[in-house]
This record gives sequence, C-alpha cells and structure tokens, in this order.
Amino acid sequence: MNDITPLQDQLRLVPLEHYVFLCLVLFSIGLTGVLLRRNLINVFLSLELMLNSVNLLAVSFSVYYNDPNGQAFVFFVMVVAAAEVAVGLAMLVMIYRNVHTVDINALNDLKW
Amino acid sequence: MTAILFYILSAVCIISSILMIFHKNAMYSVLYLLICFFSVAGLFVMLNAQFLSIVHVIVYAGAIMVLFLYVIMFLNMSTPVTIRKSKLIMVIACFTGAMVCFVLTTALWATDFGSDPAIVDQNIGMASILGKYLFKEFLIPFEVSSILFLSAMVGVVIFNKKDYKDE
Amino acid sequence: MNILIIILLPFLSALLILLAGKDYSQRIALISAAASVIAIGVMMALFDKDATTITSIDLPWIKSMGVHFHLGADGLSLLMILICNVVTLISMYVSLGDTFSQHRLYFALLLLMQTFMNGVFTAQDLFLYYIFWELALIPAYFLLLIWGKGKDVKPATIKFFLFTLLGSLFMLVAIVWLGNIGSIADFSLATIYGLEIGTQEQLFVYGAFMLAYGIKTPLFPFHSWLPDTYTLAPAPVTIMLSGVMSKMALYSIIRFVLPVVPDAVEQYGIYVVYLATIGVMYASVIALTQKDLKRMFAYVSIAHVGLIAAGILTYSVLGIQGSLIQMAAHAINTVGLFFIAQILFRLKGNFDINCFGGLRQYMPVFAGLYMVIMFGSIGVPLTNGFVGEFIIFTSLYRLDVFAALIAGSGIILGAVYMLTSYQKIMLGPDTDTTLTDITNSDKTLLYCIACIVIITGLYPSWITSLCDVSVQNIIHPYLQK
Amino acid sequence: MNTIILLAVTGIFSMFSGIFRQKQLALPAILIAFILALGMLTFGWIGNYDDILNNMLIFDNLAINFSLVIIFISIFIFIMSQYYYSDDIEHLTDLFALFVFSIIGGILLVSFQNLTMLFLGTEILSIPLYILAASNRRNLASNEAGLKYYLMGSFATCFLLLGITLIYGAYGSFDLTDIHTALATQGISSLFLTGVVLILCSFIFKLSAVPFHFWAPDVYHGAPTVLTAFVSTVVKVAVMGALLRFMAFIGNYNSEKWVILFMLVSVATMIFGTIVSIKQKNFKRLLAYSGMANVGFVLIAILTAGEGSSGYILYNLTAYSIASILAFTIYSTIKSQTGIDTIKGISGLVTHNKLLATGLLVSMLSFAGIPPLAGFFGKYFIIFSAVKAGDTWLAVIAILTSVVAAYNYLRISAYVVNDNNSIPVLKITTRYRIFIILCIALIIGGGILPDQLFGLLH
Repeated sequence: MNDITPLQDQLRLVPLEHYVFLCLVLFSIGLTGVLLRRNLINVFLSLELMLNSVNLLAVSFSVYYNDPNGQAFVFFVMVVAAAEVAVGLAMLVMIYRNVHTVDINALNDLKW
Repeated sequence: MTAILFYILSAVCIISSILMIFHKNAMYSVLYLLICFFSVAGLFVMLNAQFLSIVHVIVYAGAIMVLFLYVIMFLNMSTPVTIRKSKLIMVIACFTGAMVCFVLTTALWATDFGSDPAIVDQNIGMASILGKYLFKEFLIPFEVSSILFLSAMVGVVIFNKKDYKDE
Repeated sequence: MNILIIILLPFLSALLILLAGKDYSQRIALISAAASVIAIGVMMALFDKDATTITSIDLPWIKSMGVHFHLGADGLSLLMILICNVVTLISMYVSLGDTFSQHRLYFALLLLMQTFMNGVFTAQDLFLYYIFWELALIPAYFLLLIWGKGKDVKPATIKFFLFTLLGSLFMLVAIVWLGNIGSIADFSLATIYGLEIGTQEQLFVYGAFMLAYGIKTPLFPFHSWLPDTYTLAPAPVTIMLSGVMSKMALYSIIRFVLPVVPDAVEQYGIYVVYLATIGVMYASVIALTQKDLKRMFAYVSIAHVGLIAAGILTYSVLGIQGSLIQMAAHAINTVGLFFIAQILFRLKGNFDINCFGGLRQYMPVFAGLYMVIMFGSIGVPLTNGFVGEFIIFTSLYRLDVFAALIAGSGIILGAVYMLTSYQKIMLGPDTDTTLTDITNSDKTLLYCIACIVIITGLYPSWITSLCDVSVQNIIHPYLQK
Repeated sequence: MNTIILLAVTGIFSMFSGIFRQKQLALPAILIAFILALGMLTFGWIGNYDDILNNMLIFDNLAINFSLVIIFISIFIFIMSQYYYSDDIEHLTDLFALFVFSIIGGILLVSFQNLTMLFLGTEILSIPLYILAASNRRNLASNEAGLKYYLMGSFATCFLLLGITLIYGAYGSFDLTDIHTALATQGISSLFLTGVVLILCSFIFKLSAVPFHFWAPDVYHGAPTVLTAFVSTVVKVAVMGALLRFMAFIGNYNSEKWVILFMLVSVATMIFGTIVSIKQKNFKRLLAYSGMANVGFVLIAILTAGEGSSGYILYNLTAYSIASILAFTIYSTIKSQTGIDTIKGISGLVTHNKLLATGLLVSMLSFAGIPPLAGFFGKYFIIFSAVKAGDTWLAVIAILTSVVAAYNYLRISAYVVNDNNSIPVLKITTRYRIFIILCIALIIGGGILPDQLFGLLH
C-alpha cells in the first residue's frame, strides 16, 4: 500500500470532478440525441449512451470511494440495458413490419 | 502520461458520441457509439476496473451493438433514411441538452467530493471481489434480475414469432 | 315511536319496488308515503313539547373517524319531517296523474329521496348529516335527468348538481375541521355545539356553510340553477325540490350555523340578510316579466325563500319562529302552485300564461281553490302566508329598516304579478269552450291543500309551540354568554 | 419474500402451461396463487430471509399493506382479462406470465430498502408492461402505445439511474439506512439534492403527473384495455408505495423544498388532468386523464400526512382502482360487442343493459366522490389529511378540481340514462354478471363500512 502505484498517480492527476463532468456531458449528449433524432435506432443508441455515462459515473465513484458496491451496481445497469435493448429492438422490428419505417412520427394516430 | 490518456479518451468519447447523434446514417451512428464504448472501456481500465471493462466490451460492443447492426441489416436500413427534421426541433433539443448539462454541472460544481484517493485498494475491480459482492451482498437483485430477463425473452418471442395464421 | 321508522319505511319500500317480481310500484309508494305521514303524526302526538331531543338510535359507525349513526329529533326536526313527508305524499299523489316511463325506478327514486331528506332532518351527527345531504342529491339528479322535459334538461341538471356539489364540498371541509378540533374526532351535535371557536375561524366556517346553504336554498347570487331546474323537472319532482329540498338548507342554517358560529352570524349575518332581501326584490322583478307560469312560480319561490333566510339570519327568536311558520306555509303553498301549474299544463300542453284565459267560467271550483292557495302565497290575512311574513317583517324591521323596506316592496310586487297572472288565466275573454272542471282526484288534493292553508292561517301557534324549546335551545346558550 | 417466490413460480407455471397446451390451467392457477399470497401476507408468513436479504428489501407494514392491495387489485385485473382476451389468442399464457412478473416488480418496489432494488423493481415492473402495451401486434395504436411507453419509460429510467448514482456519489452507499446515517452525520450535499430531484422526476414520469404526463393518454388509449386498467391501478399503487417510502426516507431533510415541489406538481396535475378531461370524447382517454387527476389528489396525502398517510393513500387507490376496473370492464364489453368507444356512443345504455348501466353509474358516482360510495371516503381522507395538516388551500383546490371532474362523470352518467336505445342487448355471461355485482358491492360496501377496510390497510 505504501508504493505509489500508477493508478494512484493517475487518480491524483485526474480529480473525480473531471470524471463526473465527463459523465454529465455524455449524459446530456445522450439526452440531446433522444430529443433530436426521429430515427428510432438513433434514439435507442442515445439511450444506451445515457446508460453508459451512468455506468462510468458509478465506477468512478466506486473507485474513488474504494467501495465495490458501485461496480456491482454497474452489472445491474448492464443487465437492464441488455433487456431493454432486446425488447426495444424486437418492438422496432415488429413495428417496421407493420409500417415500413423507423420514423418516430410515423405512428401518430393518437394525438397528445 | 496517464492523465493525458484520460483526456484523450474523454475527447474521443465526447466527439464520437456527438458524431453519433448527428449522423444521418444509422449504421455509422452505431459504429461511432462503438468507438465511444471502447473508449469508456479504456477509462474503466484506467480506473482499475479491469473486470468491468472486459464485461463492458463483451456486453456492449459484443452483444448490444451487434444486435443493433443485425437489426439494421435485417431491416435493410443501411442507406440513409430521409427523415424530415425541423430546425426548430433541432435547436430546442440542443438547447435542452445544453441546459441539462449546465444545470447538472452547476449543481455539482460547488460539491466538494472531499475524497483523497490516496488509499485505494487496487483489488476492488477484480473479478473475485466483485463476484463475492454479486453473490453475497447483491444476491437478491441478482436473483430477481432473472425475472427481468425472462420477461424480456418472452417479450421478444411475443413480438416476433410468426402467427399460425400467417402461414 | 322510533324515529328510525321514517328512514327505514321509505327505504325498504324503495327496495321492495325495485326488487319485487311484479309491479306494485304505485300502490307501494302511496301506502309507504301515507304510512310515513301517519307515523310522523303519531310521533308528534306523543312528543313531549318540553323535551329537548329524543335520541332514538346511536350506533358507532366509522370508529376511526369518530362518526356515529346517530338519529334523533326535537320539535324543529319533527316539523321538518312533517313537511317532508306530507309533501312527499302529495308528490306521490300528483305522480299518479301522469304516466312515467320506467315508473318502478321513478317511484323508488322518489322514496329514496324522501328517505335521505328525512335523514338530513334527523341526523344528530354532523358527518352523517353531510352524507344524507349529499345522498339526497342523487335521486333528485336522476329524477331530473331521466324524466325532465325539454332540450336543455341535461346541462341544466348537471349545472344543478355541480352547483350544489361545490357548495357542499366546502361545507365538508368546514365539517372536517369542526369535527377534528378536539383531541378525538367527534362529529356529534352536542360536541360541536360546545366548541369554543375563535372569531376568525368562525368566519371561515360560516362562509363555507353559507356557501353550501346559499346555493341550495338558493339565495340571490347563487340562484341561477333554480329556474331551469324547476321548470324542466316533472311536476312531482318540482314539488319535492321546492317543498322540501330548499327547506333542507334553511333548516340547516338554524340547526348548524346559528349555534355553532354565533359570533360570525352576529357580525356578518346582516350581509346575508341584505343579500336575501335583494334576492327577494330581484326575484320579484324577474317574475313580473315571465310568460311561463312554472318559471314564474319558480321565481316566486326564490323570493319567499329569500325572505325566510333573512328572517332566520336576524338571529332572534321572533325571526326564527316567523321563518318556521313561513317555511311550513311556503312548503304547502309552492306545492299547491306547482300542482296548479301542472293541472293547467295538462289542459293546454304548455305553461305559457298568454294561452290561457277565461277559465273560471268552465272550472269554478278550480278557480276558487287556486285563489285560496294564491292568497296563501301572497300572504293575505287569515291564510298561512300572512302570519309568517308578518313576524319576519317585524323582526327584520327591528334589525334593519332598510332591509325590511326592500323585502316588503319585493313582496308587494309579488302580490301584483300573482294577481295579474291569475286575472289573465282565470278571468278575461274565454278562449276555449271544450273545457270542463278538473277531475275529482285533483279536486280532492286541492281541497286538502286549501284546507291546510286556511287552518294554518287561523291557528299557526302549533308550529311555534312545537318548536319553541328547540329554538330557545339554539338561541339562548349564546345570549347567556 | 415467500410471496415473491410464489408469484415467480406461478408466472413460470403459466408460461409452461402454454407450452404444454394446457392454457385453461393458467388462470385458475394464478388466481389460486394470488389468494394464497393474500393469505400469506395477511397472516404474516413472509419467511425469514434476513441472511440473504442484506437489507435489500424490507417487509414492514407499509410493504405488506401495499403488496396486499397490489395483489388484491390484480385479482380483479385477471378476472377482467378473462373477458377481454378471447381464449384462442396465441400468447395468452405468456401475457399472463408477464402480468405476474410485473406484479412481482411492484412488490419489490414497495418493499425496497436499497436503491438498487428501487431501480430493479422499477424495471421489472415496467419492462413487461412495455411488451404488454404493444402486445396487440396487428394494431398500430397498440404498437404506438408500446413504443411510446417504452421510450418514455427508458428515458425515465436513465434519470432514475443518474439520480441513484449521484446519491451513491454523495454518501458512498446504496442502502437507505446507511444513507440515512450518513445524512445525519455529514449533512446534506448538493450531489444528494440533485440525485433526489432526478429520482423524483422519474417517479413523476411513472405516475404520469404533470409535467411528465404527456405520454400517458396515448399509451392508455392505444394499449389493450386490460393493460390500461393495470397501468392506471396496480402500477400506480406500486409507484405510490415506492414514492411514499422514498419520501419518508428523505422527508426529514429540507422538507420545505420537497413540499413545495410536490405541491406544485400535485396542483398542476389535478388542474391539468381535470381540465383536459373535459374535452375528451373517447371514454378510455377520459379515464386516463381522470386517473391523472387522481394522482394529483393522492400526492396531497403524501405531502400532508407524510408517513402516516399510507392508509389514506391505499384507501383512495383501492377505491379508485376498483371503480376504474369496473368502468374499464364495461367499456371493453361495449367496445368489443358494438365497436363503440366514445362517450356519446354509450348513450341509452340503461335501456337494454340494466346491470352494465348500474355498474357504470356506480363507478362514475364513486369517481365523483358521492357518499357513501368508496370514492367519497377516498377523497375525504385526502381532504381530511390536508385540513388536518393546515394546508386548507390545497384542500380547496382539490375540491374545486373534483367538482370540475365531477362534471365529466355526470356527463357520462347523463348519457347512460339517456332515453334512446341505440345500444342493443349485450351478451354477458353469469360469471361476468357476478363479477360486476361483486365490484358494485365492493364500492358500496367500502363506502358504508370504510372503517373495516381502512382498519385492514392501516
């Protein structure tokens, strides 16, 4: 423990704030993507990006706090991401068969 | 050196994700996201979370992205889809994103994380420790997530199994 | 004689009508209504006038909220129940003259309405009272909705319902507040009467209650639901609404507002008196311009009810006694008037005053009885309307000369338009020679009503003596403070 | 925990019964399991699993009561589903299994003690619902409902996750107890505040409260009616339970901030839900908006009564749920036999279908809050808690909106008792008749004996 490892070095050089900031930027980009795109594939990708930024955030907290809980939590985020993507893509394929487009606004029979 | 690596990876991450959300062709978006994921995996390694970084590559790059590519090819959507997009929506979306980023950042700016990462156990990212956590502390969530997978599986079957009537 | 009987009797009859295999609805309804009147007669005969309150049933109902199923009656309640049941009987009798689709449901709803109104008059627990109060609205709503006539019946009915619901929900807030002042939730009247409430809070409670009662009575700015509702409703329902439902609110003012928030009444009662007297004037002026007989009677009703409310809010024994007499008189008179309107409607198929004329030659008995009832309504001496109005005016005059003057001129205007319309319908050139006098059954009912008008006019003191103890109980504790 | 295991086994059994072509077994098995689960919960046989629970879940009174209500309402949903899904639908047993899985998610959600479980519970509750919403494959409206629900749900999940991670970042733990201790020692940090706001946002999303309500009407309208009933009843109970737990956990800290935020949300939800519902022509959409208004109502109780409000909330939600299941059942019967789905279309229902009309009237009057129906006490308890807490103005707003909302229900009841007889005699089976009568009896009984029901829930 008394040796200065490369990890500790790096952690000292890059403060936690920078990780947090990176995650927030990624999250916001994902958010923008969800709002911006009407191609469903892109919307799904953006959602994935948001989940990923959360993963990164959890891991960096976990490492800086020296607590494995955060990393265990990331597993569950991955589980959910995988399940959600599977359902979403299946739904996408089904809808594509019905309407032959992936435009998010193709389905607007129902008004707000 | 490692610090510089962090900034490089971050830059790659951000740039590729921005490219991802703006690219017209879904196929390219997937590839950009892939780059982003790889750099996130790199960041994981830098954080000494080796096990997670491998899992991350396997799950995201190996499974989820392939699934996306498969769907894109399956639906034959590799050509750019012409999607009408009003400028207004674009502006609003970008503005919202920027606002959320701004609000979150300012909220966190003042926070003193107060943690001196001097004493870092390098082993917490190892498979052995994480495995113990998953099967001891997180046993219940681990078990119940099986229900989640089961229902996702059922869902996929329901959505895309051919009807008897179709044939 | 247990008070529960007048709740259970109509309720069970209604169930019987709905569930019986065969259709005996008319018979059951009439017998039940008559039996209720007899029951209340017996109760009044046995009533010890010096007694305060007969509690007849007191069961814990919703323990967690301190609500009891507590029924009881004093002289005041007995008077109101009497009015309610007599009017119901008349209403049933009038119903026989017309045919109604789905008449089983119709009679069942009328009986249910009677049940819940009886509940309102006998509830000794504020929460229970509120529930009966709301419940009484439901049969009225459906009666109007299903059997109301005219194109606007749906919006008018919904308006009626929403108006009253709005008022009563505010009342609910006040009731909830009152019931939870103490450490344990308790809604019983005795507890509520004993509460010490600050002036500021009294004002809120007073406002909430008066909003509910102002809408239901209705007092001047809240009356807009009434003319439509009364006009569109079938005659028996109009009779129930004008005869009993408006009394529910007036009774509640005496029972709950005066004793619970005396300071607020003392300070702000005068404003309601002004509103009420302005309402008398306003309704009378509007009534002058009406061509539709039933609508005109509706405005007459607003005017009279406004006068009664003014009398109650003078907050004096005299005013309240006068109001009680006038309540009994108003119930029987408006019922008579609306019945007369219904008879006229059966003749011509509408309520337009102008299409009648010279009826007296063909139906002398009817004309005579009409005149008696109309005199009662105007308040000619020797009829029931006179005593009450006179006492109310006296008490109003003592309180505020100005209010008395406005109300008085409103009532004089009332006499003018009533007489004018009578003249148009009964006198004047004849228009139709095929008419004959009204049927015997109608005649019987009108005779009965006319008799009540005269008898009460000659001997009104039975009301005052019946209610004297209760009124003293309501007024005196405060005056002694 | 025993309940969760029992339900999971039941869900899997249901799937297998489909595979082995024994579809008819699924529904009875599920109903029996539900009744067993009710019994288990009532008699406190929840099993001792402390060594593996690790404080992930807690089965306290709140959890048990909410679970009871969730399962109780689910029984009705399943009975209703019998009249909605025809027998020959292909994936019937799978759909049933999905419902059961979703219910498990609900139970996890109301008993969470660790933010991981909050997250997983939300997902287990939601993912089956996305699938169910889109399960009517040929129907574009259903597809759209599923898609919208999915997108909005995933979006909300992202916020939930970010919030959870930020709270983790603030105190280094996912465990509510640990965080509570840390809060007491370290005080509040802006990281924590941001996290809480994000989590609350996702709750608001799930509850379809203003300002994140916009997905709800479309989803409710497009999804299969059984699912709509499920989402507007069971899901709301589960999410309210979780919210109550969460609010109780953060309640002591900066209470004014949450109170103001939630007051705004609840008032806006009530007002918006009510006003928009006036304009609706479609029956299902109207119910969706009225459900939204009810959510605003329930939020008042959370605000004013805090932890003590669970009884009020449960009573309100149970009363609301039974009435809305009744309305949805009748709606789907009318829809499937005549194709009518507008409010105007049901005019004259009373002429040939006395029972259905009575049912609809009872549920509408219960929504409108007329005593002594269950809906009245549902509203009463909320107004009571507001008045008792001194927030009389909230009670006044609640009253004003509920009067406006009553207009809707009266409008419907006015159509029901209309004279025209455009709706033919609808075919209903004896069992269906019993179901409707049971619902009516519950609504009336809940109003006449609120104490007994309330005692069960408190």
